[in-house]
Amino acid sequence: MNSIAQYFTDLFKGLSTLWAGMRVTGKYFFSPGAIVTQQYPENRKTLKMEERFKGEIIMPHDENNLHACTGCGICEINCPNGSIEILTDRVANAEGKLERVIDKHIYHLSMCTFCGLCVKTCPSDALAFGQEFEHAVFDRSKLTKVLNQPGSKIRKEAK
Amino acid sequence: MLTQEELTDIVRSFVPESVFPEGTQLLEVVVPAEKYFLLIEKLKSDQKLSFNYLISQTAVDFTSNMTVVCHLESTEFRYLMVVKVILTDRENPAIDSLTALYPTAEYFEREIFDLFGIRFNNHPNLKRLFLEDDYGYPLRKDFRDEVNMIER
Amino acid sequence: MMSEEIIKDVIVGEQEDYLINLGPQHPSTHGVLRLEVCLKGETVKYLNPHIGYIHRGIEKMCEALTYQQIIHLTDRMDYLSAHINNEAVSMIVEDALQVEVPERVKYIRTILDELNRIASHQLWWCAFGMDLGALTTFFYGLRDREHILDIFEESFGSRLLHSFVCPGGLMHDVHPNFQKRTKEFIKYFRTKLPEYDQLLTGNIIFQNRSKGIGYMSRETAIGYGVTGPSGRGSGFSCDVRKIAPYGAYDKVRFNEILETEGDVFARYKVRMAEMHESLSIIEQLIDNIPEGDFTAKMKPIIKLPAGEYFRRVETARGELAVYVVSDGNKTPYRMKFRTPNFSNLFVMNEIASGYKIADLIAISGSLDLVIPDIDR
Amino acid sequence: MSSNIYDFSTLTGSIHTWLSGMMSSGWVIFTEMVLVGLIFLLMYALLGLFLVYLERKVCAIMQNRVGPNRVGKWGLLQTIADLIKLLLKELIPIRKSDALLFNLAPFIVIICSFLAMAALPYAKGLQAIDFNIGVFYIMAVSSLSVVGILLAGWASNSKYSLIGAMRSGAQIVSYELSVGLSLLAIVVFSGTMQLSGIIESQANGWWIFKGHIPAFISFVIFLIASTAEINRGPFDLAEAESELTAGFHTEYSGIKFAFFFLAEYMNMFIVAALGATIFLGGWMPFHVGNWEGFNQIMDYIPSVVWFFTKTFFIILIIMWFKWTFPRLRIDQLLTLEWKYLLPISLFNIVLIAFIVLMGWHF
Repeated sequence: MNSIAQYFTDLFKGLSTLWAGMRVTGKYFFSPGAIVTQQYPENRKTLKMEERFKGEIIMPHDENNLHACTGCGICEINCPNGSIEILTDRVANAEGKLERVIDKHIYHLSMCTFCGLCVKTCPSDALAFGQEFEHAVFDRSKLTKVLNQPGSKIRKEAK
Repeated sequence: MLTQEELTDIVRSFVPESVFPEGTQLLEVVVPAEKYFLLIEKLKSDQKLSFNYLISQTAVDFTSNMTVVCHLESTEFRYLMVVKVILTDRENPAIDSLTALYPTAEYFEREIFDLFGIRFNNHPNLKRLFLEDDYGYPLRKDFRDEVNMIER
Repeated sequence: MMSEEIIKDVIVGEQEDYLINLGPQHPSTHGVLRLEVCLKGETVKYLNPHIGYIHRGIEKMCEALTYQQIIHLTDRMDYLSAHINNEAVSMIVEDALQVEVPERVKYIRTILDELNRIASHQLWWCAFGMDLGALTTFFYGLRDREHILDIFEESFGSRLLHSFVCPGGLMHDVHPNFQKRTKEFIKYFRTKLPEYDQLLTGNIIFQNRSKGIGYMSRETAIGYGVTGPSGRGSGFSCDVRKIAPYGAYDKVRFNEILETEGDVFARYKVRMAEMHESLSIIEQLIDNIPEGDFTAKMKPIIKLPAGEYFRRVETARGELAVYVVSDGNKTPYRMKFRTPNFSNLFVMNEIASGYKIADLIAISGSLDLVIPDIDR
Repeated sequence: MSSNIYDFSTLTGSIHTWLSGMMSSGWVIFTEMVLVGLIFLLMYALLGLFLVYLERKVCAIMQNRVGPNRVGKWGLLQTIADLIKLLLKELIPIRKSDALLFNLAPFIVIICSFLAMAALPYAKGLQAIDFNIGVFYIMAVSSLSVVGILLAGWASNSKYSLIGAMRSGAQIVSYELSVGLSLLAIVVFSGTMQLSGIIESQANGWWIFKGHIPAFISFVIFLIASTAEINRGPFDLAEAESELTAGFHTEYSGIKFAFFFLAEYMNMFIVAALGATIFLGGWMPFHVGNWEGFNQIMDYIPSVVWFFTKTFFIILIIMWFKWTFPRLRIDQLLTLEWKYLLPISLFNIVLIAFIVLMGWHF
């Protein structure tokens, strides 16, 4: 007799646990407001990345097309993946001395792991993280970027 | 709780030849290869120690020798001990397997065999774990791979 | 010709053995793990894990990188507890150089550890439900995990692999909103956890699927070195946070969750309880973050004194031990990661033999394997 | 009882007379068969596509997602796009598979579900063939699809497929009993196996209300057992995505896979329609005792609408099951059948027989 009672209590207990689960899914079925999906390409206009978002490495230029990179090469040394290459030139400055300036700051996005060491170690704060995240391209060579804009010069700090 | 000195004394009573290097972070003991299995068996079975948990087993290539390093813990008393064996034969290093004591050692040893080429005696299934059979032993310091390695 | 040879090589069992390859591409192996399973009917006779499909040689790569650069590689071992892995390497450097880390850093690191642990357990919960065929759990778990990832993104700029810890402290300070958003998350997640229980924990089908399955005794757990929630489900007290407290763990009160049944359900219960426990740890710390610097003073080039260093931390999956041999250079001479999943994987043959193939999926789900952590 | 104003027999009758005026009786029958076949084919495809769409939407909303929403308004054309994709896909032949059986299996599965559709009464007077053993016929035909599944698993030369097929065999053979017994309960109540007869007997109330608690128990058992019979979650062991990748149809591609997929959804429709017909009064409107006004209003809703509303109600319940519960293990599946469902339904039948004998039902 006891076992029969056990049989039915098991059965009803089991059914009630099933009902508890169905209540959860049922609740969400009738509350479409709980939908969390973002409609990505549609919301591009309003989509705002966090200000610290690590999208890519950029070199900020001001309105006079000046940047802060001295071409010291610390970022190149610190990069664990070899995704930064710096080509420097020696150019005579106003006093006629040869001075090192960057020719090209080459950044291989395809090899970058966004560890942030280059940005952190840069002594002149010339590098920063950009917010761009749509990096898909059809040609891998497009992922190799030159960070300093053509014709840009190093910003001379007022001493 | 036993102090470091007491632990040292107990280990020395098991294997008189054992050497205790100074100034190490954890208690370290260096034993000859032939006494290695014996020591760890005693460390595990001794009631006062019961080092029953093999945290990790690895090897280091010091170019002059190969060193097998075992980190042991006693889950009961929380002692930590490092057991080291120095294998001077770099060409054909071999050492006893701990598989009989710790099942997990089977896979640590396969990994060591895979990456260092150290052979383990009495190992039930000594096959390479990650790499292909003819790959070489990459964690040895003299390993060179012309294709995949970039020297900086 | 070629394929025949491979087939011959694979079949090592007896003639009547019914061998199937679970993986390397299989929905329930959560990565590229191959389990060579021998079946008798539906029952597993034995199984043989094959790994190495994503072996990247992280230990070898570490020998050519400086300690700051190694951090970003540890992210890619157990990517679900990336922050905790980072912390392990950072702490070993701090130990070796005997740098005193500011209190603020310790607090923040501990909070982030626990957030990372919750995020990892959430992902485990969704994937485990999905392994057992309850597909809806996947989306509920991910929905809630998104809140943690948003907190991460705001502070670190990345969601999963945030190399946020550096030797001596943090890369930069946390975002001003960090405290507020974390508290909001705790409040939110407290309301969602009962739903998890209703949907899966209490469910009679789920309980029948998980109770008494994949029994692992305490001796087996210790012998195979199964740590983390999987080991604690068998009564193996292996929480490094308790054994050797690091960060701010000595300043908070929390319980080490231990279950003694040793089956899949026990491991499940440990993880569910750990989520509650982690929430309470964060709650104790979040209001008391001291003001101060976010990093200790470190030299730009870190050279560890010659010697050997060993450090253990508790990741979401178990004990991560880092062993460094330094010869005084700026790169380590040898770096060994004792990763939790490596040991957790190989207990599979022991605990899954004799159960059904559907149980095998439940067992491998309950061990919560992350394959890159095994291969390294 | 007021006669139903939406009687399709007048429409079908007039088509019949119109055709009879044009050709001899043999040709009339032939033309009608072709017409009916075409209509069913069209309905089969459209319903299948709609069910796939419905399933994706329902599960999406349950999971806090949006579901398909790019192709067409609200994603309505998504499944059609999927169908075109499947049609264009390569049919991959499997090495060392039994080509004949491998290609035959999807047809067996789809023909079985197609056959079962013929006997369903969609509305008053809208039924392709009204057998006097309609319930029996649908039961027999729908359980034939297991042959197709077994063949698919066997011929694929894949271990996953074989395990899936064997599971499916064990599952369908055992759950067939419970489905049969739970339907038998209503057959006992109504005293006929003819589907139109069963519907007529529910004119003054559906069996789920008229048949006291035993009918309700039968209904629950029918829901569970039929979910198992059509291999849907939580009983989808034959496919068991996380264990067997896709079970018996792992190796199928393109349109052959689409056949399995479509048949699965149409089987769901068929059991839901059967449940609606037998327990919820089929196309009969909802009537309450003596509320003449209310009953009048209910009669104005076309019988097709009633039928599909009830069917989709049951389909929603079956989907709700799938998206909530974890999957059972094979031995638990059989335990559930042989230890719980079968004894309960046997006892239920005895109880119903007693009730009918005493004349306690309405």
